[in-house]
Amino acid sequence: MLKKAKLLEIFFIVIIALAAYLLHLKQEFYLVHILSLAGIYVLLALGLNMVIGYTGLLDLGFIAFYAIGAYSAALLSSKGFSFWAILPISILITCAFRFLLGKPLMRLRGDYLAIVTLGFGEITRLILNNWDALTNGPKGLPRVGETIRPITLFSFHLNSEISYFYLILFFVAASIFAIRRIERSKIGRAFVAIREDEIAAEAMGINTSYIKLLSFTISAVFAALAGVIYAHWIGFVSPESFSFWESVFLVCMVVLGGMGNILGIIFGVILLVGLPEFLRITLGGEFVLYRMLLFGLLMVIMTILRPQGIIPEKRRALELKD
Amino acid sequence: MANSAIIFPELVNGITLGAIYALISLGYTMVYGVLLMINFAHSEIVMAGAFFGLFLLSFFLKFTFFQNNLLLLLTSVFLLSMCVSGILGAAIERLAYRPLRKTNRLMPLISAIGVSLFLQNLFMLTLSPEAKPYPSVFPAVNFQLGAVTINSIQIFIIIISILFMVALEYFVNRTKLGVAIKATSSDIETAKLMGINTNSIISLVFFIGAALGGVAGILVGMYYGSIKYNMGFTYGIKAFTAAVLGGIGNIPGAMLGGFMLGILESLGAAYISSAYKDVFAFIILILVLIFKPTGLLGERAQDKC
Amino acid sequence: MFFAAENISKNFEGLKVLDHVSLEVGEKEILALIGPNGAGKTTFFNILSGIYTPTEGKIRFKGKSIAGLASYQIAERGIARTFQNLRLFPQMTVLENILSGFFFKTRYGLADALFKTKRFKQEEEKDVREACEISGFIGLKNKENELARNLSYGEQKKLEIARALALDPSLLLLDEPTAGMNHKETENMIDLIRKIREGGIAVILIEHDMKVVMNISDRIIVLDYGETIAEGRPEEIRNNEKVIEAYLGKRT
Amino acid sequence: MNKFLCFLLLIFTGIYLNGCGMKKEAGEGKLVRIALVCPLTGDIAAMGQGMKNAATLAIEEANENKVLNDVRFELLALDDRGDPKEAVNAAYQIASDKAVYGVVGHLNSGCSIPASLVYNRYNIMMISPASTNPKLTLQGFKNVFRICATDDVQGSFAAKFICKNSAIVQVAIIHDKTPYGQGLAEEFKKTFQGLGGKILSFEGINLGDRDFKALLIKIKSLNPGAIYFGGMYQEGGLISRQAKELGLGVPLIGGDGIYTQEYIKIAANASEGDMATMIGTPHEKLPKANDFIEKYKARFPNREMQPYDPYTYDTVNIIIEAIKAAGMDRAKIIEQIRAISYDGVIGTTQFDEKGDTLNKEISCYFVKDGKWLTAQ
Repeated sequence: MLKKAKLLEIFFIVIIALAAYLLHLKQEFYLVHILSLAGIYVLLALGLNMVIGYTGLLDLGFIAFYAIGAYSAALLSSKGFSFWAILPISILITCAFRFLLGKPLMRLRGDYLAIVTLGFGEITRLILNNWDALTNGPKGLPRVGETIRPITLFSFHLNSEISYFYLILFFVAASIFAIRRIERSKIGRAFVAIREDEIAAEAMGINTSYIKLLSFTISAVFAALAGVIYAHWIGFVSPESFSFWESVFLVCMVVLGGMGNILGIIFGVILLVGLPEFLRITLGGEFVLYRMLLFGLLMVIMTILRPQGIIPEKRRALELKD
Repeated sequence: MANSAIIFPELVNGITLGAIYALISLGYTMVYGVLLMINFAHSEIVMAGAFFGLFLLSFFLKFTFFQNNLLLLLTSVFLLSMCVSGILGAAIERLAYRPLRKTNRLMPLISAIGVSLFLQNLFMLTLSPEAKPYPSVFPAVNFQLGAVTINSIQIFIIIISILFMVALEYFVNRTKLGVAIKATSSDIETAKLMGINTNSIISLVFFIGAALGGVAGILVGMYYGSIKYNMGFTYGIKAFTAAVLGGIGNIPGAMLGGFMLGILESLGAAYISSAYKDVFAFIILILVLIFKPTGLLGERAQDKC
Repeated sequence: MFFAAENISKNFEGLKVLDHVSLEVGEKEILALIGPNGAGKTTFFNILSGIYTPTEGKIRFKGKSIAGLASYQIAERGIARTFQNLRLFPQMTVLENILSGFFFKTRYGLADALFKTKRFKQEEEKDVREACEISGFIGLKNKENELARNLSYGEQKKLEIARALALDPSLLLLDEPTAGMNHKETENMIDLIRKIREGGIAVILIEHDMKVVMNISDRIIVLDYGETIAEGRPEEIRNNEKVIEAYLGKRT
Repeated sequence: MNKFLCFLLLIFTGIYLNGCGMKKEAGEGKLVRIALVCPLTGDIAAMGQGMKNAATLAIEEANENKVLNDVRFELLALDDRGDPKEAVNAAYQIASDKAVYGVVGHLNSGCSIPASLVYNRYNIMMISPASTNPKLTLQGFKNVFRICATDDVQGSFAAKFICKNSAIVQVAIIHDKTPYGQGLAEEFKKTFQGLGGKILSFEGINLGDRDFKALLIKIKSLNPGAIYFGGMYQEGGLISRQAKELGLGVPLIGGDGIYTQEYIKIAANASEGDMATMIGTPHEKLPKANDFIEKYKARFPNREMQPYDPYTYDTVNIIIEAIKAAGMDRAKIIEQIRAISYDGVIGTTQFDEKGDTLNKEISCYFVKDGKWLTAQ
């Protein structure tokens, strides 16, 4: 059974890759671009899901770490580092921030934690906007005369839209793979136990503050990954891209799609990123104006009628050993 | 650089700002007291209140009768706008929070964020994405009290806020309904057993909080001169900070927190940096929540687990 | 002594909930903690399991002080508990609930999980095997892959004990294990507790059902208003006037 | 899960077929699209909506006058919400649309710069009517133009104007930290100090702030003769209004970002005497400009003209002009624009090596009785 499911997934990824290639051949760059964008959001949503979906911590400032990833990449790239060198450095930097900022928060109750993370998110944005010496303020990075170097892979320059899409697809697949493994280990079970009942989890010998911090820190890996790719892909970062409502947008994806379920998350992203773009083409620009209104309404309705999301979490049956 | 040309006007500005924060934070603190939830959508009620006030003001100002009678104009604008905001607040509770009362605490918060997103976009789409200028009803007159200059709008805002806060204190402590609110706040189950209709009390709390938030919205419009669909967020988060600073769930605490935050922010903007002025509020919020989550006047030592 | 709590006091906002309560448990002993509602029994459990820190008093377990340790550290040292109102992980399967108790004993890290190392496979396999053993022992065989919330009430109670047993404790704290059970389920539970004791585990239980208490306890301690009012073997407690008064006084 | 994957596949096929459908439409040939990308929603939507009106007007005229036989021009107005990510999305949408031959936009420099990378990759020309960040044209792209002067020209013009025409020697500067606002403010500062004036303070604010009282109290204590503001009308209007309420009755001087009727609406009476610089010759002096205003009023009777409307109008016409000369060839159109000399409503536009306009004339305007009037 397991094998079959895996084959199906690989088959599906290949289909997406092929379809994207067809779009590329037909010069539908916009659709390829939207696919890449959805990929970035999947990375972010996967990271956020680790905190909200598995561990049950509502994080309203997740976008700040995406910003740290993107900014550190832009800074390093203009200093001459290559993408492959930046990737681990940025991830490390982002995780270090996440760890240090997260450490004092682990004692806080859920709703307070949400508000404090919101505060961190806004402080980060204000610092990006005001610390001109480092971040160049609202003017964004790279500065005049600097550029973000293109990504090279085996002396092959990634510069077309489709190559970025493949890069993103690769990282999305790798992330899903890694998250599955974590999910199916004692660490993943500890995350969920904390979400289900923190006091009981602690009574079962789980060091909840430590595990929560672990979840918090691991999630930053995906934020950093998304940030680094974004900076290289778009070639420009500025504070407008990292507002509070962007964090809310992400929370929306996770909640609507299905907390704790990877397929649900992907579905949430498609619903919130892909569908509006799809409708923009078919129904015209007017619809796009109403999308945030609709998402807000959907969030309320879903929490009341179907709090588990469109595709709810499903616990995997373990193979029994008697 | 304790320059009196700066420090006194900044203090007056801080107190005015603080009065507005205090009014808004009452809504957060009362709701938290009763339901232990952060009413994230309260900030949008402030925004909505400001818009209701704007409509009423522009409508009434068409009549010469009101133009000549400032007191009557303000009374009717404030009362009507309070009613509408209050109903909006109670309606949000009824539709978006009440069905979630039995779930874990994050669900109402997520729902509240949804409401917030919805209301902001509703106002943006139906009215305008642009800032709307607020009519100035007051002649800006400066008064000199010793070394302190204070203008008519500032006096008005401070008086109105204090009036409402005193009225609320009186209502909560001295009336039967107020005592019922207090009882519900201290233990909702016991209050139910005592025969209090806790659902109506909760609606009432939302109504009062929202009505005061609506008043604050109008005051913001009057003080700063323009309002906008996304103005609520900043005031909301700062008022929440004020509530936390004073001790969430505690009405006098919210007032104290509001005034402190207003003054801190005003002085911080003047002496440290105006670009970072919003950062101060967030830093206070984070520090208080981490190191003294009970706030300055908070009683709740530990939550029941 | 195997386990000893001395002069435990706890104040909540000036209110004295426990006042110098002491208790000792020997190895493989079953001790019952009884008393009217609000006597402070559950608070006492919360202190023993590290959820609250005592305002005053010492707790020694296997010769070492454990007062002030975090809840998870106490669990690691071998004191497991159940809760008065079920606190399972409802969205997790029965097996996963039991596996959560193996958390600190399972010897692999994040890297092992990511790369599915040999150690990861061995440890996981061992854990699942042991968890299945526990579920068999407790009587939840063939329900391993059901979600905890889909179990019947009685089964959920059992699962909570199974989860506690996964910690491989030498002391088990049971908070009203038979509450809400019918006659037959209660009988089963009594057998189970005896079996657990025979496995070498000491038990402290809070219980309201006097039949159960008299039936299985070696010793009984009676609390009222946060104070110990009586202590002794079941037959001694049965006729203790103070105890009768405390109960009758409450039950008018 | 199988079901879900099938569902995903279905959606994907849907998008795919949809894309094909779009292509067919583009294949008709006679249709020429000119894209306009600017914020149609969000904080500065008023300016974006104005640009859309102006572009609509230009396109309608071109179709009516049959500038090119057998060619129907169409406006493709996209919203970037002032968000760089949305701007890039829009850029790709344009790049995928074979019928688009030119882009007018974007408004914010923060959007123009990342989007220009995309246009450059797909060899589509863009002319920004409003992005003033020098970096835009310093990237070395052959396809990027701008029709407005960079920040430096306006800031120094304002400084010179004040020194020459008023007795103001002390100025406090506020800017909104955007490339535009801070650029203006820095140029003003440099020139003003060079001419012997004194800068009392130089402070940044955040876009979207509405409370400037604390800052203004401090500025008031310094006794400035004027406030120079680098930024847009929303913050500018509030600063002017709040300053006068605090008894700081000095004029506010700003750039083209405050030269709009919205500014006067927000600042109300406080705006009397405030000053703005604007790129281009005052329209009273240009017959074409008056003509444009008449037409605009007739077509959009209830709309106030926004500052970038004349630029947008000219930009669209420049693109049409280039298409007329070069035909339907994206590369040739770019070459054509490099060489163009166009007489429009803002004067004569020609581009230099980098793609910047050579038309650097600036005019000054004052608020009088609730209207912007040309300074004499």
